[in-house]
Amino acid sequence: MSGLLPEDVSLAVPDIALGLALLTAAGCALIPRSRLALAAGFLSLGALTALVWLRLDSVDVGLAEAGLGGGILGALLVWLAIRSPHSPAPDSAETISTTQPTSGTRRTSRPILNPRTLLGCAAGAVLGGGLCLVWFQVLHALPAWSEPLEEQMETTGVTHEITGVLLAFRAYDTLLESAVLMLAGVAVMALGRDGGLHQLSLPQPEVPSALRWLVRLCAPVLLLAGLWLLFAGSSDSGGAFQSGAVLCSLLILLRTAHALPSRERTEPWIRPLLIGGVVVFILAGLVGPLLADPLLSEAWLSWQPQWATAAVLSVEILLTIGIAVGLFLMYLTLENPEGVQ
Amino acid sequence: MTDLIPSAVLPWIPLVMVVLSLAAAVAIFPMGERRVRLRSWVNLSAAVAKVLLVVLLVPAVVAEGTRPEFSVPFLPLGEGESIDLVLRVDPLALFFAGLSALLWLLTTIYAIGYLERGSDRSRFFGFFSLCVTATVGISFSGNLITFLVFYEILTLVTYPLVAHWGDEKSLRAARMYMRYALSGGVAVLIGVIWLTMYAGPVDFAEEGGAEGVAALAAESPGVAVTIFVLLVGGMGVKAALVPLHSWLPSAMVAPAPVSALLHAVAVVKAGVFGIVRVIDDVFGIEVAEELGVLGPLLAVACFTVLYGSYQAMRQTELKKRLAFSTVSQVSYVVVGVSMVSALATAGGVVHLVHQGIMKITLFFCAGLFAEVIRAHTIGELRGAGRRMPWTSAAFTVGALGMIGLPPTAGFVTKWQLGLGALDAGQGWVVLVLLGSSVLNAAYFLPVVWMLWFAEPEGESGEAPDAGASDEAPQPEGEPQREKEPGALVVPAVITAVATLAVGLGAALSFAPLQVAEAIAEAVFR
Amino acid sequence: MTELLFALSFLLPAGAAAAIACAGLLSPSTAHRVRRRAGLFAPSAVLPAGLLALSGEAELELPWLMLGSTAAVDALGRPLLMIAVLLYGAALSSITWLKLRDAERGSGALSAWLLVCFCGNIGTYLAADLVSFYLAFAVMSFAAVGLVIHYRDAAARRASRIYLFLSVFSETLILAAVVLLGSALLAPSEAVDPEFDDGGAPDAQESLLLEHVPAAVMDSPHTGLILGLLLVGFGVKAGTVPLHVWLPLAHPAAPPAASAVLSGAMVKAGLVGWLRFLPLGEDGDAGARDAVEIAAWALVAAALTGAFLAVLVGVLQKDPKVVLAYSTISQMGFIAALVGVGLLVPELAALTAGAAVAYAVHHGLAKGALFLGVPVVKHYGHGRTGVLVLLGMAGAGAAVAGAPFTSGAFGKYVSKEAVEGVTVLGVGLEDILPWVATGSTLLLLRFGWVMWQAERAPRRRADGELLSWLAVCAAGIAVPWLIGAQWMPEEELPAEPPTWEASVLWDAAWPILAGLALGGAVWALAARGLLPDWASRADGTVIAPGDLIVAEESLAVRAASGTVRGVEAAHRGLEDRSRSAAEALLSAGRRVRSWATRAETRLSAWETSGLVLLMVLAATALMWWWG
Amino acid sequence: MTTAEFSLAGIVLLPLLASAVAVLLGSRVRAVLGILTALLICGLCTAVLIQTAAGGITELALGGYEAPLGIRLRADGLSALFLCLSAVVGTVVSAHAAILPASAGHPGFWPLWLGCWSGLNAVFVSGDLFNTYVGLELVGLTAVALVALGGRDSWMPALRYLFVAVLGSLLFLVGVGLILAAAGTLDMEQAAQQLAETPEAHAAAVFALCLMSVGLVLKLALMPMHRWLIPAHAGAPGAVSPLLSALVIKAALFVILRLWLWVMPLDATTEAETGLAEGLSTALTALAWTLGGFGALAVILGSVMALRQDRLKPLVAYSTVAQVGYWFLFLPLLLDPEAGALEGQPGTTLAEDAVLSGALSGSVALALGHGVAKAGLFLAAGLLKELWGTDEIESLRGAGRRHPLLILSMGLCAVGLIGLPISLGFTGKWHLATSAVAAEHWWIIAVLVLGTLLSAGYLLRGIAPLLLQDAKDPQDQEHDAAQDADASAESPRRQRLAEVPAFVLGLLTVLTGFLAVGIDALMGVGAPW
Repeated sequence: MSGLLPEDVSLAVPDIALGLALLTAAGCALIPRSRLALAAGFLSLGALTALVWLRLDSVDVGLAEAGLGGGILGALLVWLAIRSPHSPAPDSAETISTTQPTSGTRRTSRPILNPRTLLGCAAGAVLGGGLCLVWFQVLHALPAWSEPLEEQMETTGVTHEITGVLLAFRAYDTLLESAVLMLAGVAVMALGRDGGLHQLSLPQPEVPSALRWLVRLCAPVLLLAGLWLLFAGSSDSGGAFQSGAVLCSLLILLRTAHALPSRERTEPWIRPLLIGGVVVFILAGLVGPLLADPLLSEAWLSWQPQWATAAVLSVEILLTIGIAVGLFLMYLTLENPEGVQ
Repeated sequence: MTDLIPSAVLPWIPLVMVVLSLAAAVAIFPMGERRVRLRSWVNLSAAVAKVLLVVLLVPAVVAEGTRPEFSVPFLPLGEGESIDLVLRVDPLALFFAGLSALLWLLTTIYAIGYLERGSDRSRFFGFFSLCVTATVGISFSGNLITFLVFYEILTLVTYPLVAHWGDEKSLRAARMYMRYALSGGVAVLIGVIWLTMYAGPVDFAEEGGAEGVAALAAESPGVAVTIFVLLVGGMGVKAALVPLHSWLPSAMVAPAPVSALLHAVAVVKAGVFGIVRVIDDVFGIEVAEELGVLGPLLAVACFTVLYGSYQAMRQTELKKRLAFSTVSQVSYVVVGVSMVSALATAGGVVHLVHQGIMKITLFFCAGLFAEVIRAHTIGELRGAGRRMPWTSAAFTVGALGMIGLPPTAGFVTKWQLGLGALDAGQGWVVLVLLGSSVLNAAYFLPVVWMLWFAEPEGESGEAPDAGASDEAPQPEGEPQREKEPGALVVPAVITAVATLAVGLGAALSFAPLQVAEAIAEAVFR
Repeated sequence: MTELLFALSFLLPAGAAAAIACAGLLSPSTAHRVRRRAGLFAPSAVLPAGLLALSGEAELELPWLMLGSTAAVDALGRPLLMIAVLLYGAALSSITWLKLRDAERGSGALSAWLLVCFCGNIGTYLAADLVSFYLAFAVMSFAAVGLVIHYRDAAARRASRIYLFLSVFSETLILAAVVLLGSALLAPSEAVDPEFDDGGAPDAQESLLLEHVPAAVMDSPHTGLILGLLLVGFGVKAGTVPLHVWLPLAHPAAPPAASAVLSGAMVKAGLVGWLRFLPLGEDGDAGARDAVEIAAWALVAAALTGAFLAVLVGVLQKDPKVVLAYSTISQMGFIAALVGVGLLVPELAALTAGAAVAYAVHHGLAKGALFLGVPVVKHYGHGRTGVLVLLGMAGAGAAVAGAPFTSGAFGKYVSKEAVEGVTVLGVGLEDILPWVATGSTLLLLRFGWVMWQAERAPRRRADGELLSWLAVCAAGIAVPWLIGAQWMPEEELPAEPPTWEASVLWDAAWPILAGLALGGAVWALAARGLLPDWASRADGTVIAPGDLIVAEESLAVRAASGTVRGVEAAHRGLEDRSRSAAEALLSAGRRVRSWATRAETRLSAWETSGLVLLMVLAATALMWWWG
Repeated sequence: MTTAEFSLAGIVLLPLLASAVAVLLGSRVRAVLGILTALLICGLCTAVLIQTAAGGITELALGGYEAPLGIRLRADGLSALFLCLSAVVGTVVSAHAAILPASAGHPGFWPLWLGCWSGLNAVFVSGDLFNTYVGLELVGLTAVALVALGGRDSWMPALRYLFVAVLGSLLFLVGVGLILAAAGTLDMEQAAQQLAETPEAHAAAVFALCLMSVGLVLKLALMPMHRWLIPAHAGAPGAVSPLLSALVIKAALFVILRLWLWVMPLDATTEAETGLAEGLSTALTALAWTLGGFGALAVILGSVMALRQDRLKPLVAYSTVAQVGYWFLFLPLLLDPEAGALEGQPGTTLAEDAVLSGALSGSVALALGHGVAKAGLFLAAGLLKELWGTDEIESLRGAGRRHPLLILSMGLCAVGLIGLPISLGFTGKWHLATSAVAAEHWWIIAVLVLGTLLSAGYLLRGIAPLLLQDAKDPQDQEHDAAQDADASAESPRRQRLAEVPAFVLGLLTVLTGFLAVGIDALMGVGAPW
């Protein structure tokens, strides 16, 4: 135990306060019966968690947490709260998470302490605990790539290591991951009505004017945050994924506030935006070998230092947009699963 | 004689023969239902070509001892070695191939007539050709793997034939057939696998079995016996050895040409042919004798001979009776090869052909009776002799052959087997043969009696010709002669004549008996 | 030339038969015409065989036929061939050389069957090797069914069924014997005979010749078995008691022409079989000799029983052809006794064989004449022709009875000489055999009586029926003498030819006189009504034709049904057993399936699937933990 | 960079590009693009195959960064075989989807399928564990989406599939993390080397293998974890089910083979001195036996369940469950030190390692054969469902009269699935059985026999009723047929054409049987021994 506490207890005071605040926020996020209160509680929890990460000197994680936990989840919860501000029904969570509940599992009322629920919880706990145990047991070897990483950073055209890994050394993985997101968007478009954009043409519930005001206030901030995350990516932590997530939350909020264009105006540009990143990424990867002398002497996804930065930057911008759009499409579909098709 | 076929071409002939009917099948499948003429033409020309090829091969293989061989690597065996698909022509192979080629031709003619107004004819003839492809493949197989491959193919391609009518009954029979045949196939497969693992890849060795097997038998007889049981048991399913025979009578629902082919050439014969190969060319008869497996096999075969006849006697339906008769007759082959005597082996081998010719005659006739006068049971055959004289005559010849009366082919077999049994010191087998003869007479003679000597039901009227004699009892009306379709009756008559010819000319060179004796001598060399 | 004759002997009849059969293909009227022509030609189809018989001994080898065939005309076959030609020719002409109106219905078919039988019959005489003999024997046996069933009435059907049954029985036994002999013939020649060693493969054709057979029977380790098979197998055909039952049924059922050849030629095939196969005059080791003796005594016993009992049964019959059939049985018993003696005493073998052949020749023709005479009496037995008919019938009857100056007397003389010195139950066989003639006389008297009483159906003109009968009668007088004098080899005849001195005449005459006396006595008794009713009104009901057949049939039926029931029960039991086993297997399978289905239904819930996954994970972890 | 090396990445990235581009295009043009891409993939695959067949392993360090920092693509014999499978089956199924757009369910099929294809190829050529994970994700997500294209009824199965895929991936990812921690590198080859050199890392590696195996087995639907597969494969559109069954689950199988044979220090287990600790070896053996046992269970119970199906597509899906079992039977052989029991015996000509390599190539041949045959069978079943509006076997009676080619192709595919000669299924069973005999593992033989007979049973049960003649008289039938033709939107000509791809697969099922020797030789390229 002694190892966990610093010598000077006073230094730990802010941390302890932070921890307590975190617990309070968690309580706020779980205990109240009003959805708005819950949403607020969760938002503050997100903010506090980001602070915790910052306190732990993990700026990138902090930013990601702020973007994802605060941004997307917050936006989702707000939207939920607006649509049905009453207390949650016991099975509402399931209604959200499943696209088509089977009639068999649906009952009018269910005891809270359902054996299945208990079993599920226990299983989750065991699984989580087991994995933690394993992780601690075997955690000793460090990645063997620290040295070559530093040696080869020169050639990547970016300065931050994580970005370097993401966009140069393991650009292939990044590409495939963004392809996963893109294809998720494509899937949503294929499955949803009107190419997944049906929700945009539906009438929106009224929102309180205060909220609309809040959104107008938040939107520029979120946009800025997203752009910062994107451009910081080349020199600092941050990058397309985080940025895309933040931008997606921006879109969600805008939708909440009726600030998005109609379906007809959205449709033409949404597909190119969705795929642009991946296409350009692959084409950029092909440029290297195609421009090499002799032809194809370079491997796939290798870019020359002279235009590496430009390539990486444009790929990242487009990827960000694609990711934001993809996430937003998914959100649109999940918004009202009953009405997608 | 080699001038007939240049030696460079010789190795390709087995392949050509297999491909010939395959090509016919491929050509027939896409043909429209109504292109009868084209289909028949393709069918017949392929069949005739095949017969010609066999005829060309006979002198080269039997007299001069050449062994045309074609092989292609099939299964890897590690270290760059492989088990090959081998097509090799030895006398036994040629013997069986000749039978199948000839009877294919006849059965094709018969089937063309039989299915004149049937449906799904392209499918039928396509699978028919495939069936023959498989049979030729089986006959030319140069090793167990090749044999197994074609054996399984045969199972598959006969399925649609058995199920041809497409009613519940056919399907049930076909399913039963499939169940039996596949189980047998699996047993053979395991036997082959086991043998290959312990004794290396085994080629059919004409003279006294494969060396590897002999070594295995000497080293671990238990394993060798088990493998033998697996192989023979698996093939025994197709050969309809007794506890494994039930599929055969129920497969009778198939169209008559199919039954004919099934019983005389393809399926059942493939089974016994396999047993002959296993005993004579894989294990070698001496090795098998030392292993002590021949005695039990002989007992099973003898029991099958008697049991099949007994069951045949109990049937009233003609085709079923014939089916059980097949069960009985085919086991003669096994009886022959499981006695250690060149005479007996020759008898068994020659029965491959003899039974084929005789049984196909009977089935042709049964089909004719069913088609022309709708007679399916023995009782319905009353007086059919007058109405369908050719058919009935052919049937009679076949039946007499089955009983084993001279000068039919059946007599030659029984003679040879009887001599062989005495030669091998198994005198009791003669008793079995005689018992089977008696039983055969007991169930075939009543049919013949019905055909010729029983009064047709409901027939009356005055005889149109020849004034009634005062001594003769009141003559029965002469029943109307039915029209016997030429395409059906000609093959039946040809096979009937062949039944006689084979028996009469048994001493001619290249007659089945002579070839069989040559094969048997090679086994005992 | 002989080759041609040999070929024609078989091919001409076969061709004629085929022509008659194939005529069915043509339109009815044409078919009738063709059949008619072929029928008219049919009697001449036997001529080549006749020429062959006349032209002396010959041999023909056909190595390509069957397993290598040989045909030969030898001393044994030649006389029989001759009478076969005569009988068949007469039979054929008697049914076909008639006016169309008088012809029997379906005479085409009858001719065809006769021709096929002829092929088979002369085949048995000519075949010189095992397989050909068997072939010919089988052809003859089975073709005869066509003769017996000709009228297709109930009696004919019954007779042919029983005949067929017995034929299959005899064929099977003979096949067994043939196979055993074949094995014996082929085996030693491979190993022992030095002749064949240098020649490479042994010559199957040579070793299967019939001439080696008697020796092979003696040398075989199964001598007794083979003898039994041969005696019973050929005994069916030769009408030996108790296998004779088909004769009294078949003869009356068949047309007279067919009966003539059945009785005259075909039953002789059994005799030929015996003569060719049995080890007559062969010497062997003691065991074989013992077996031969037992067989010989059995044969003699059966033969004598038949020779006398047939008379007793025969005289009680009403149908003339049944009476004749019993006469045949009796006469064949006589011949069989000769064979038995030959078997018993090797030294007498040649003599008895010759005697048997001589007797067979005479009996064949005489009996043939009697059978052919049955319709002749009916059609021509009145008026002017009546005298001729009476004379002919009386002559033939006298010959059968063995009256002096007839061929029968010659046969009896030869036979008596041959069996000199053999005693049965203390009585010399030469003293017993003449009583057979007494029996024959009685039977013939009965025959004459029955014929006399039969209705007449007069016909106007002489035609083939009458002429052929006359021809046979004439031949019956001439041919046996001719054969006896010219064709029989020296060693098979008694030392001196018969001289018609008084003692010989008396020897020939007293049995007949005894028979006549006995007949007269019976007639006298019957006329005074002193005979019991069943005897005086003998109409075949006291002892039905075929005597033993009733018992044998019921025995056979009972045995068969017993066997069937037993086998059936075993079968049923086995089937039940296997069905219950299959049922158990199926229900096990069903249980597995239903269990699997239940498990599957459980698994279809998400929770269960998840739980299973967790359990697998836990198990894996545990394995790792403890591993 | 040689052509082969270029192809190695191209085979992944070009379909992906096509997938992205397809999003922008109209449905007709998508099909054309799909076909073109398929042809392109075939070409690229041929390049890789040529290189591999010449005995060389194709390697490509992407971006010029060598492992451990960069990602290496690597194609050895195993990869080449699976690449070929995906190329062939993918092309044929694409052709089918192009001929009969209805069978694809939705135009969205094309980008999703091309993405899936790219993911499959990515898995097959990956030389990096994390990259494998990403590839599996790509495959899994697109597969889920493809299943969902089957309409509302297949959404629930799709969702379940999604859960399973994610859960499986997660377990795999944890395993990857463990190996990374233990070996310090994500590159498979290097990790294998590292693990072989550092015995203290073995515990982690074995545990990682356990987790990864369970995760992959979940994706592969091994017996007790198979329930998701039935509705998903049965409910997917006609052109999707073949892809799922033939290719998607093969990705997981491929990874399992890679892990067990290439990454794990199993060589050490067979040679005791440098090997795993006793306990770990036991654990690994136990795991192998568990999986082998599950395999046996799957073969038997899956077949039994298939026997009980009344509808064609679930029957085929259960057949997949049963066939999956075959691929695990060889695992216990792999770890049995006595596996070469027969190798030393006199009279046998078995080479060193022949048993293991035989077992491996047997399993691979079974998997490949299953790929081709199952694709054909599903394609035919899907087409029947498309044409007749149902896949209930009872209502499909007599379908054979109108679609003989289809039934023929089903029959040919059944040959492959039952494992009759000549087909890869037969080759596979032969190999597996010979290895089992040589190692004296008789239970494998028993399972093979039972599986063969049962599979014949259920396939016959599924196909035979189609051969029944309708009770109705022929004129009625023709009338009906005309009506049917009117009713269905597609022209009869197109329907006829749509039968061809299934037939091609059926033919391939049989013809590939002749390739056994070649497959064995290919398996030898880059084999772990």
